[in-house]
Amino acid sequence: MINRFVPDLAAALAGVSDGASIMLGGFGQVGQPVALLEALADMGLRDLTIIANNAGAAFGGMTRLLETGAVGKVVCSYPRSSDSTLFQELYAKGRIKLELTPQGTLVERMRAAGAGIPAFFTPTAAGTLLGAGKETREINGRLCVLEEALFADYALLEAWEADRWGNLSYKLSGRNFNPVMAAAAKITIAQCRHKVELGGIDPDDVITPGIYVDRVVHVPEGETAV
Amino acid sequence: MINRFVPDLAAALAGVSDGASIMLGGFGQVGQPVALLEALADMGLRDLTIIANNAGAAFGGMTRLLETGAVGKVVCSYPRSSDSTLFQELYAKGRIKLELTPQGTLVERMRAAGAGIPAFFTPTAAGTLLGAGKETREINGRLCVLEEALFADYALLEAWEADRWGNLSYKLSGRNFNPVMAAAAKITIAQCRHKVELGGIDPDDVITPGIYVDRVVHVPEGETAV
Amino acid sequence: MSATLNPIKTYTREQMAARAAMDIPDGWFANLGIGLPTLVSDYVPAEREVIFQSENGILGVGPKPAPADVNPWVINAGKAYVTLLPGASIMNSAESFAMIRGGHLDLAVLGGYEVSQTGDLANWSTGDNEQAPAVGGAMDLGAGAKQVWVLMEHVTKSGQPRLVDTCSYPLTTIGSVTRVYTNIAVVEITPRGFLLLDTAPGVSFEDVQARTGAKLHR
Amino acid sequence: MSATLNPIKTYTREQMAARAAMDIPDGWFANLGIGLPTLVSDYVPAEREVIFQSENGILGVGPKPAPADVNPWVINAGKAYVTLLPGASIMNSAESFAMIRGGHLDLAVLGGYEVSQTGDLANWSTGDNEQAPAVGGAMDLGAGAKQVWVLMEHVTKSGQPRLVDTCSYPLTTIGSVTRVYTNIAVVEITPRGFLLLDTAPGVSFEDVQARTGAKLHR
Repeated sequence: MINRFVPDLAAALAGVSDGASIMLGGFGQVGQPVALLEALADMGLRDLTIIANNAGAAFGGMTRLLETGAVGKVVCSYPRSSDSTLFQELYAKGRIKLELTPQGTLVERMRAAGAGIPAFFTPTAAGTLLGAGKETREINGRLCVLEEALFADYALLEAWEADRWGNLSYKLSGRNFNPVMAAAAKITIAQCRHKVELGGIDPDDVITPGIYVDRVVHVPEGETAV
Repeated sequence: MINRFVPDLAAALAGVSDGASIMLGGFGQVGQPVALLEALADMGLRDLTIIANNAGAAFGGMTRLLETGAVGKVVCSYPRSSDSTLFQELYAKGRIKLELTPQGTLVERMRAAGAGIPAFFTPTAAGTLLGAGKETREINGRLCVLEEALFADYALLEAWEADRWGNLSYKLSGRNFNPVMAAAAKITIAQCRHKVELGGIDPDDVITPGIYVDRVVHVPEGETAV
Repeated sequence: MSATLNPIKTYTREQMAARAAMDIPDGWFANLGIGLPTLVSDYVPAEREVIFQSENGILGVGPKPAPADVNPWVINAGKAYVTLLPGASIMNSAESFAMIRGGHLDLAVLGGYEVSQTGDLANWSTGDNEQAPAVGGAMDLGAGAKQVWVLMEHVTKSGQPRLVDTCSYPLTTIGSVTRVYTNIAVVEITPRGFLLLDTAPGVSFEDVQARTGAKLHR
Repeated sequence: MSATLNPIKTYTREQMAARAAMDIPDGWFANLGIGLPTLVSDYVPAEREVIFQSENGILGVGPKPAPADVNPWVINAGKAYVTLLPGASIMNSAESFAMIRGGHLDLAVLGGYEVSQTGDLANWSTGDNEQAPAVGGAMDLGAGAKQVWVLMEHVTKSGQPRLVDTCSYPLTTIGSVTRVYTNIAVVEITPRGFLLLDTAPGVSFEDVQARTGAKLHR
């Protein structure tokens, strides 16, 4: 019998080790796997690659991950935050690497990883510093760059509802990067607000089918976003 | 004020002319824009390119389109049907062209068209007759072919619910190719079973946002699939 | 070839499907090709939870409904009415093939004309130019699933082997078949070539080798 | 440069946003960049229905809620709480950027450092190597929307033109800006170069040309 639920955060993160690449769901304060991130920060890991839209912004567990030197590299589109300069300081000191990617290219590269597309052409970033060094080609009169699929060892997500197959639903802006990362990572770990019976999510309303989810931990943080 | 609803099938199909490329939603008997297809067959057009998974199978309006010689070319993955040999006969006589594409490549090419990806690499069909003549490249140790985005002048869809912005929902297997084609065509025309007030589809449940839809005609065919 | 062979008792189509079903582990996600492979779902042992995908956009396909229980909005890729299991989900065709092509399915069970000893599959075209060719999702499934099992008769109607050195029909995929279930044997594709895993009752290694177009290992 | 110029009265930030909003036709789908462009939505005439997209996955963004009405699950790309209009829809980030990059938005309104007479945009980096660069969705919006309007001060704090012959800062997109709304003028990018469409009250063609780094047409 399929049962993706694990008893606690430690079981959810079992096996995550030094050097792992980790996608973090969420956009801004919504849809972030806050409890998983806090537990990750407690693990004392090194040389992590963090892939997320706001991976350079510091908040909760992310602040601790950055401060303690657990993160060697960040792949993101917007490593800034109105309430923290921690990433900037680390970057200026050369203590963290940054792979900056346009947000649309970032998420399309994740989508490609999940969809079996090893590489694709896009006009975004063609002719700019962020397209420099990449293969280019003019297609239909437009300069394009070749971008590669972006995989990760782990994805940490936050869902609204989950069942034992690992089917997930999200709430409004909480959807964001979560369903895309679910398919792009080797091991996908979700924390969910609500644990429902199998069939509790209508077939038309499942956003992430359980095939993409390896472990689910129930973290009933209440109904607010953070 | 935005109002995508048009009064009848003729208004929905206004402007469709000889030589147009037309995507048809539906998989098997479910989610087909039957009324739009019947009305299209009545228009006496020529040299149409029909793009659909089952574009070679004959049914209703499709049979008439094929019989009357309105279709010059079909782009599909499976031009067969258990209850018709019409397409085979036309093809054998050289009266219709066929661009055969693996189903996943077909739908990914449509998705690419809608998503601004002019071309992508895929292992599907590499080293086979359907990959012959295409650019190939080995990526991560795997032979891939380069496939191009597939656009159309029109997409004809069937939806379950629609509102005046053109937001659409689908019912179960009726979803299939419909949402993908909506974004790949210059003009997207949907027939819907149910007309709802703006806001009548929950934001989390809109499958095709109205930005992809140009015209909606209300065709309350009842609750059965065909 | 067949004229010189010992007569043997072969599996029926249902037995072939049941033999393959026996080997699908609990918790796998699988897509069953149209025709013979579709039968496999009927034979999965009740205590195992195997989740079937249909490429028109269903994960969690259930059994055929009784005529009175047909939901006209639920069909599989073979256009037959099916049911949805609790936990089933609906996706559009692009998402469905992203699942297939992205390597997420544990298993695709496909029909076949020929399988080569290096795992090439021919199952979509006989190369007949008169007939309009059709491919459906075979190339995507063959290239995308983690395991590709082919369910087919061991030899053609005229007795020619379907497990061959090199395919003579146009290829569907290159090197992706991992196992073949026939009416007389279960054959694994290995770096060495065909490896006999099992036979139908009363069928010997020699019987299978005699009907196979390349060296059979054991 | 500024020392030799006639003093002129310029639009406030709010007036710049209002001037741009005036030109958005009924029924357009638009994305507003973070900062100044976000103000545009406040000034769309009430009788026009303009649908705003937010790249974190909302189509149909409504106004800011009163503090008591905040739904913590509804934020825009600037991480501010917003509302959903009736007819709003939610999508994931890949779908949201497919909408942007696929050319479906009628309009993106972006901030800018510089715009060249061929429509190049520089708005993401000052080229300062100490500061970790950030780009967000600017390159996708700039390359993807049907119309790209840039909302920026006409000159820098030190009086240097921002409408230039060739951008000096790192580029965001090449040739995709169609119009610039500044605190003194509305300038269209045409095959001939900058074309003055309108000015702030009391500002002359010569005033605008004097503050522009390339030839201004009329």
